[in-house]
Amino acid sequence: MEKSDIIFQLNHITQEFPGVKALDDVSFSVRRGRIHALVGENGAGKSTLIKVLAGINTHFQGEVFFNGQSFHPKNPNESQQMGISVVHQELKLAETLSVTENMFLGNLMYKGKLVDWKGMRKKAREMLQSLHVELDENALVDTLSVAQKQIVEICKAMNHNCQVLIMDEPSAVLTDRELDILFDVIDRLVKSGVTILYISHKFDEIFQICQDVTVLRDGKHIDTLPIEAVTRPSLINMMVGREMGMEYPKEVIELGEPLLQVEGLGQQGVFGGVDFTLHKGEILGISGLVGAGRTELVKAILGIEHITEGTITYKGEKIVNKNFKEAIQRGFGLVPESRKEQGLVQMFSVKENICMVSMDKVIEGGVIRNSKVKEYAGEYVKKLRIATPGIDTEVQYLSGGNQQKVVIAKWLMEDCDVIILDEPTRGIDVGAKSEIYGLMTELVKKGKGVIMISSEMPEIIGMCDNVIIMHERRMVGKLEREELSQQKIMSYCT
Amino acid sequence: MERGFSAKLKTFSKDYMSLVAVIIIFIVFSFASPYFLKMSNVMNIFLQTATVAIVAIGQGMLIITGQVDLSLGYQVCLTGCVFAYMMKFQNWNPVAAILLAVVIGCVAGAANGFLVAYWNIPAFIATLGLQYICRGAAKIITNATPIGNLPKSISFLGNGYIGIVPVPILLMLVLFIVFAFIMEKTRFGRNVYAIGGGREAAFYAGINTKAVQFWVYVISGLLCAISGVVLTSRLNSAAITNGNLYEFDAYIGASIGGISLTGGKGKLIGALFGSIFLTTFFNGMTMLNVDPFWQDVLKGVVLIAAIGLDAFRNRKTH
Amino acid sequence: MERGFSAKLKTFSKDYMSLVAVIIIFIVFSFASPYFLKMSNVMNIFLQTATVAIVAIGQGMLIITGQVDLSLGYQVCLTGCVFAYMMKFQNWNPVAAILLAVVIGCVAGAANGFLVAYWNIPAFIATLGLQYICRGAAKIITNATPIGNLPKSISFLGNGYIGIVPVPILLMLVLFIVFAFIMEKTRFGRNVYAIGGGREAAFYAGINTKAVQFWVYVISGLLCAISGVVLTSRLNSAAITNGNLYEFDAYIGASIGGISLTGGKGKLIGALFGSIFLTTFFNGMTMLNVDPFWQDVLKGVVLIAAIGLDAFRNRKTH
Amino acid sequence: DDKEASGLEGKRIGVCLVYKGDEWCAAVADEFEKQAKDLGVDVNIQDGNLDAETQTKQIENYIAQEYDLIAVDPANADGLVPVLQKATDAGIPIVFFDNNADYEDIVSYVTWDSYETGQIIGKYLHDKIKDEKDGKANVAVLTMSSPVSIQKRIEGVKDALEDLDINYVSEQDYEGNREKASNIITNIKEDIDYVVAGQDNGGFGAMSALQALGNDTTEVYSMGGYGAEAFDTLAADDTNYKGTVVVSPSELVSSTYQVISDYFDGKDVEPLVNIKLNLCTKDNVSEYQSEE
Ligand SMILES: Nc1ncnc2c1ncn2[C@@H]1O[C@H](COP(=O)(O)OP(=O)(O)OP(=O)(O)O)[C@@H](O)[C@H]1O
Ligand SMILES: Nc1ncnc2c1ncn2[C@@H]1O[C@H](COP(=O)(O)OP(=O)(O)OP(=O)(O)O)[C@@H](O)[C@H]1O
Ligand SMILES: [Mg+2]
Ligand SMILES: [Mg+2]
Repeated sequence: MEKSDIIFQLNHITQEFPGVKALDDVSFSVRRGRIHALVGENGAGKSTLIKVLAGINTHFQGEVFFNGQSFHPKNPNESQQMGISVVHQELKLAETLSVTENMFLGNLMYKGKLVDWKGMRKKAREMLQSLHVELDENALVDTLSVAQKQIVEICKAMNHNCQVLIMDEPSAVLTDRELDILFDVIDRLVKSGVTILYISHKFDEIFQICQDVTVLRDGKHIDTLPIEAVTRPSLINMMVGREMGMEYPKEVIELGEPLLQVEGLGQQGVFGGVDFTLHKGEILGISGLVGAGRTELVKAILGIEHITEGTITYKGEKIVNKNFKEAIQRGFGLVPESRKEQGLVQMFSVKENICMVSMDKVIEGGVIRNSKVKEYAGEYVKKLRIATPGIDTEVQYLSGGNQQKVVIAKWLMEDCDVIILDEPTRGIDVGAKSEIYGLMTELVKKGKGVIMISSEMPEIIGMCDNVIIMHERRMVGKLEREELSQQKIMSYCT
Repeated sequence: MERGFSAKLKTFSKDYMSLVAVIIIFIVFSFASPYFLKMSNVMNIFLQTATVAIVAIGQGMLIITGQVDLSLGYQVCLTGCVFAYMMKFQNWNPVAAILLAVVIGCVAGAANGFLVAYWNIPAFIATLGLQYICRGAAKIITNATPIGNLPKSISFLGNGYIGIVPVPILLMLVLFIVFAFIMEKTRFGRNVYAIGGGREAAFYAGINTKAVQFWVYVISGLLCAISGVVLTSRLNSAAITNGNLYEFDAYIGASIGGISLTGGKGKLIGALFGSIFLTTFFNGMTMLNVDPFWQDVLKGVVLIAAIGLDAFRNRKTH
Repeated sequence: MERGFSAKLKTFSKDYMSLVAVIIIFIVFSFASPYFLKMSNVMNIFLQTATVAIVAIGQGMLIITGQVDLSLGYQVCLTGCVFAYMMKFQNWNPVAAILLAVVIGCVAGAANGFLVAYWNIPAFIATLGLQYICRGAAKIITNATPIGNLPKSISFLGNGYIGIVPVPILLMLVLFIVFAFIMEKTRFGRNVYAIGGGREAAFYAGINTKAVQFWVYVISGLLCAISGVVLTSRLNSAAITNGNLYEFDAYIGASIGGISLTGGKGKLIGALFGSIFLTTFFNGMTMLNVDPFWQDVLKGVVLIAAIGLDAFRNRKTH
Repeated sequence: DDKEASGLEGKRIGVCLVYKGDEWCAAVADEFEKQAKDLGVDVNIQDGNLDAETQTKQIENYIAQEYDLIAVDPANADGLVPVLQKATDAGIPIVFFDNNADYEDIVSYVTWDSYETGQIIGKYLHDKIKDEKDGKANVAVLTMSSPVSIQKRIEGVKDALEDLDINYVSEQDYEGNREKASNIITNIKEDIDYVVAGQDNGGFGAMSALQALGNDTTEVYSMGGYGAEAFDTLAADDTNYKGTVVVSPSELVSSTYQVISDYFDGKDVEPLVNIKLNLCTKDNVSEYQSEE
């Protein structure tokens, strides 16, 4: 029962969508029992490739060999039956159902013909316990945080007795604590002989756990190498195909006068005890673990949620934003944490999304002037180097990084004084990330104030002038740029 | 653990709120009319609920998948007409006629299912189209003339008793138990919830979402046929007004019963309580001699209030 | 660039497919009946489209926001009844009566809007509730008795001409132009599309999504009132059957007109072509004296075919 | 009169209308209520919505409430039979009014003859067509697929015209809806001499269509017309709306109460009571206007 060392062999895979060649003659192989990284910029074709293996993209050209046999799944079920299990990039959970049922989705346990609820609950509980996750297995998924949902997603994938586990950016929504859980899971699976295909934009992880790496660029296969054969810069180089500038283009500039002061701010039962001051020209980081209440904090500042205690002073004046619109009028802006649902109207064009907030600027005599819309949108597309076929393209066809740039563009157009970015680089490739950091730097150079919520320590450390740390819905610490380090931040979160 | 309990209590109270509503309305009416709580009247309420509640099983399952069927009422009508027509004018024996009615119901359901699941036509449109087709077909078959005086043997289905319980009530209860069981305890049932809770997720988890959707429509058609046969035998006649607006009453019953209109949530048994609630309301209105015009207004108000209470608690910021 | 052009062509063809459908059906019927293309008949078609097409503007806007209104037909009815009642039994002058009808329409719309936008009640339920309420109110006001023989002065609205064009047609066209303009070129219009395309994203762009939703319902009520007044004066009477099922015809018209039933997409003008298509179909059926029973069946088939063609092209994997 | 009414004093009577959303039926409902007050009857009036099942439910509820008598205008001939049997089994007497049902065990049936209604119009038209049109005419029929009585009326008309050379240019279902009726008439391209409508919504829908077209030759006749609208229109000598067969709600109801009263007094009751029908045209409309 000698098996070949190669579990997957891809030969000349090409996948076309109307107007795009998402995969262009991709050939490489994956070795059994290894952790194989798949990297590339947004839109490089990583997810498309995964969907070929998962039986979702069924109309591709080329051939896949799985365990030496020709493999062409026609639907997800066939792929699963063959022992391939996938954690997709977007959460794929039945939101209205319980954690237990989602962990077994499409794969329930039966006693005879009937669903074995007891057995499933027991197994779910055991699984969560063994991963040291505090999660009620009876809770409904729609009450969970994103990170918790991702854990459920991972458990679901583990529940198939798979030979190959494919994970498409599983860590994008995780903070360090869940990341450890994820690595623990991977470790166990690899020990039991499972092959892992791992996609991530985070190089630390890739170098930490992966053994092989495949690079895609613009749908083309660039190279497949053992991890030892690459360095971080060389990997980035392969991905973007050009010399990258600095990863964190930080320029420390002199802080101006206070712009926004928050004292003792809280919302009963949700978060509390938040104090900070944001100056002109400052990037303020808000760090913390998942569920720290950071999103709630900024929502309260912006009038999306109400405030029950504390004060907000803005440009020397005590204010309370009654609703988000009022906040916008005062000069606040928000790049929300969920780009897909909150950031953009997916079926609107690039130009419409860009002009959505500052419609006043394109309206003359009550009528929207198309020429103005084009002018503004064109300007920002150029300024932010948004890669799009045109300003009339619907944003849903843009890559993640470019979508995020569109979100930022709409607040740039509004010319706000305080711009809050909630996890702005989640799921965004290294090139686009650095461009977004560059935009932040440009903003503070103009005397604006920037607040960045992030669960990624490196970017907090790389970009922020001051950092506040939240833990279990309270502010627990405050660090200045000089004192910033991963250990210091973590020390507050325990 | 504690959280688990309170969550459970919350789920429970949501699932059985409709039962509470039924109890409340019973109490109110029993004060208002001395006849209300008489055994015969209570039996009436259940009897009058039966045919629409059977349809509400199907509508409830469809709502759980995130869809709707506007043709249910005319499926009830059409199957009843076919049933009566075959016995009366083709001298079929009742069993054969019932089988044909069931086949017709399944075919109508399959047509809906095919159009919605495989052709991707929005349910509202596809089932509205089927509604017109079923209505036309029923009129063509009966020439818009009621078919009455059906064989005595079928009267058992609509007006018979087993013990002291009328057959339609028994049928309704059995069907509810069977389908509630299927929905909770079988692969198919859980798949139905899964496609309502997240169609894409279900698809990615290897569930044949189109087939599940299709079969729910077929089941719904089957239930319409059962309802149509029972109604026809209860009225000892088939007329093109039979089953009129059942789709809406079933929809309302299911939604009062706590089945979430966005799909994926709610217990099927709620559709039973919701339907009983509706009938009870109607029964009470007659009993209190409320002017029919005002009954319309009150029905609207009660519907909005019943759903509104829950919706208001869960309202969103946008 | 090429992609941009072909995409544009695709959007164009989708937006104006309904116009093509109208042209095709015109050609078919003109072969089938010599009377069909007579000027007077074409005028008839537009005239018969007017009142329902006006309602389809509102329904279309609601569909663009991702909602629906099942009470539109009875809003038309109720406002028409109020209009006639005030003139006939309270001796109001027509202008005052029209104003009251408009107010009533807006109030009904506002009630829907309030329940859906602020109370978070699913539109299907809230507007069904309003349907019952409006129906009851219309019956109470008229005692289910048609109010006829209205003042001659109002006849202009329903049966008058400006030049050679009947007033209802003119009104319909003006309203379509105005609202198509609002939808394309004003902040409010774009906000309507935005909440349909992504309610959350619209909210996070500072749009008061609830207010927008609310006002679309109010506008829809206003349009029902206009339709109700025109219909009443066209028939020179108000009866509780006026406006019957307009909500569905308007819905079908809007959806045949290419307005996406999932919201956010489609040109409002499509609702006009879709409505004309429907009327033309009905006109041709009568002209060919097709058996009414078969008309039902054909209506269902045409509806499914009209939407199905497009849906089939865009069908999904799950 | 007071003496006779004594038999009804304090009796509880459940009434099932066929449909309250129709002016004539609504007038019947009002008459039931009005006359009940005078007679001291406790009456419960419900709307059957043209649906046998709805009526079944109402009758079941009346039975549970132990009403003394149930008066029914059946939505169709067959659908109520089982529930009527239940009422009889419970010892509750039944009276039909307006429409009939296929059930024998009743006190009486107070009605007017639908076929006869059609015949009245038909015969009137017959003479007219013979005199004025040489026995040849184009007729448009506005019918409804339910209730059946409408079809009977139309049948009556057609039978009366059988020996003439009638071209039925259209026979369409206007679903009781004025706008539909109006659209149907507008869409007919042939010249029409006469429009015959199954009930008055059809008549008025046709009238508004014709007047919008400026047509002053086509005459409209309807059946079951009643109320201010119909009478005022006839009295004003309308160009198109020329006649309707009148059935008086007050007479129907008073006959019904009379039958019930006789029954409770133990008197003999006729099994079938037909109230009188008349064609109302501008010539005799004044009689009705005063009655109303
Ligand atoms: N169903 C589809 N229809 C049309 N285009 C598609 C479809 N799926 C993917 N694409 C396009 O194919 C290209 C590759 O997309 P893919 O999602 O595979 O990128 P990715 O490498 O996973 O990027 P990311 O890092 O942002 O997840 C992109 O240009 C994308 O817009
Ligand atoms: N709908 C909900 N129901 C119950 N609890 C919720 C809900 N949404 C969020 N929470 C909880 O509220 C807390 C705060 O969540 P929030 O998203 O603000 O955290 P965060 O610090 O912003 O995390 P992230 O890093 O994901 O942005 C978490 O414990 C989360 O589980
Ligand atoms: Mg991807
Ligand atoms: Mg957050």
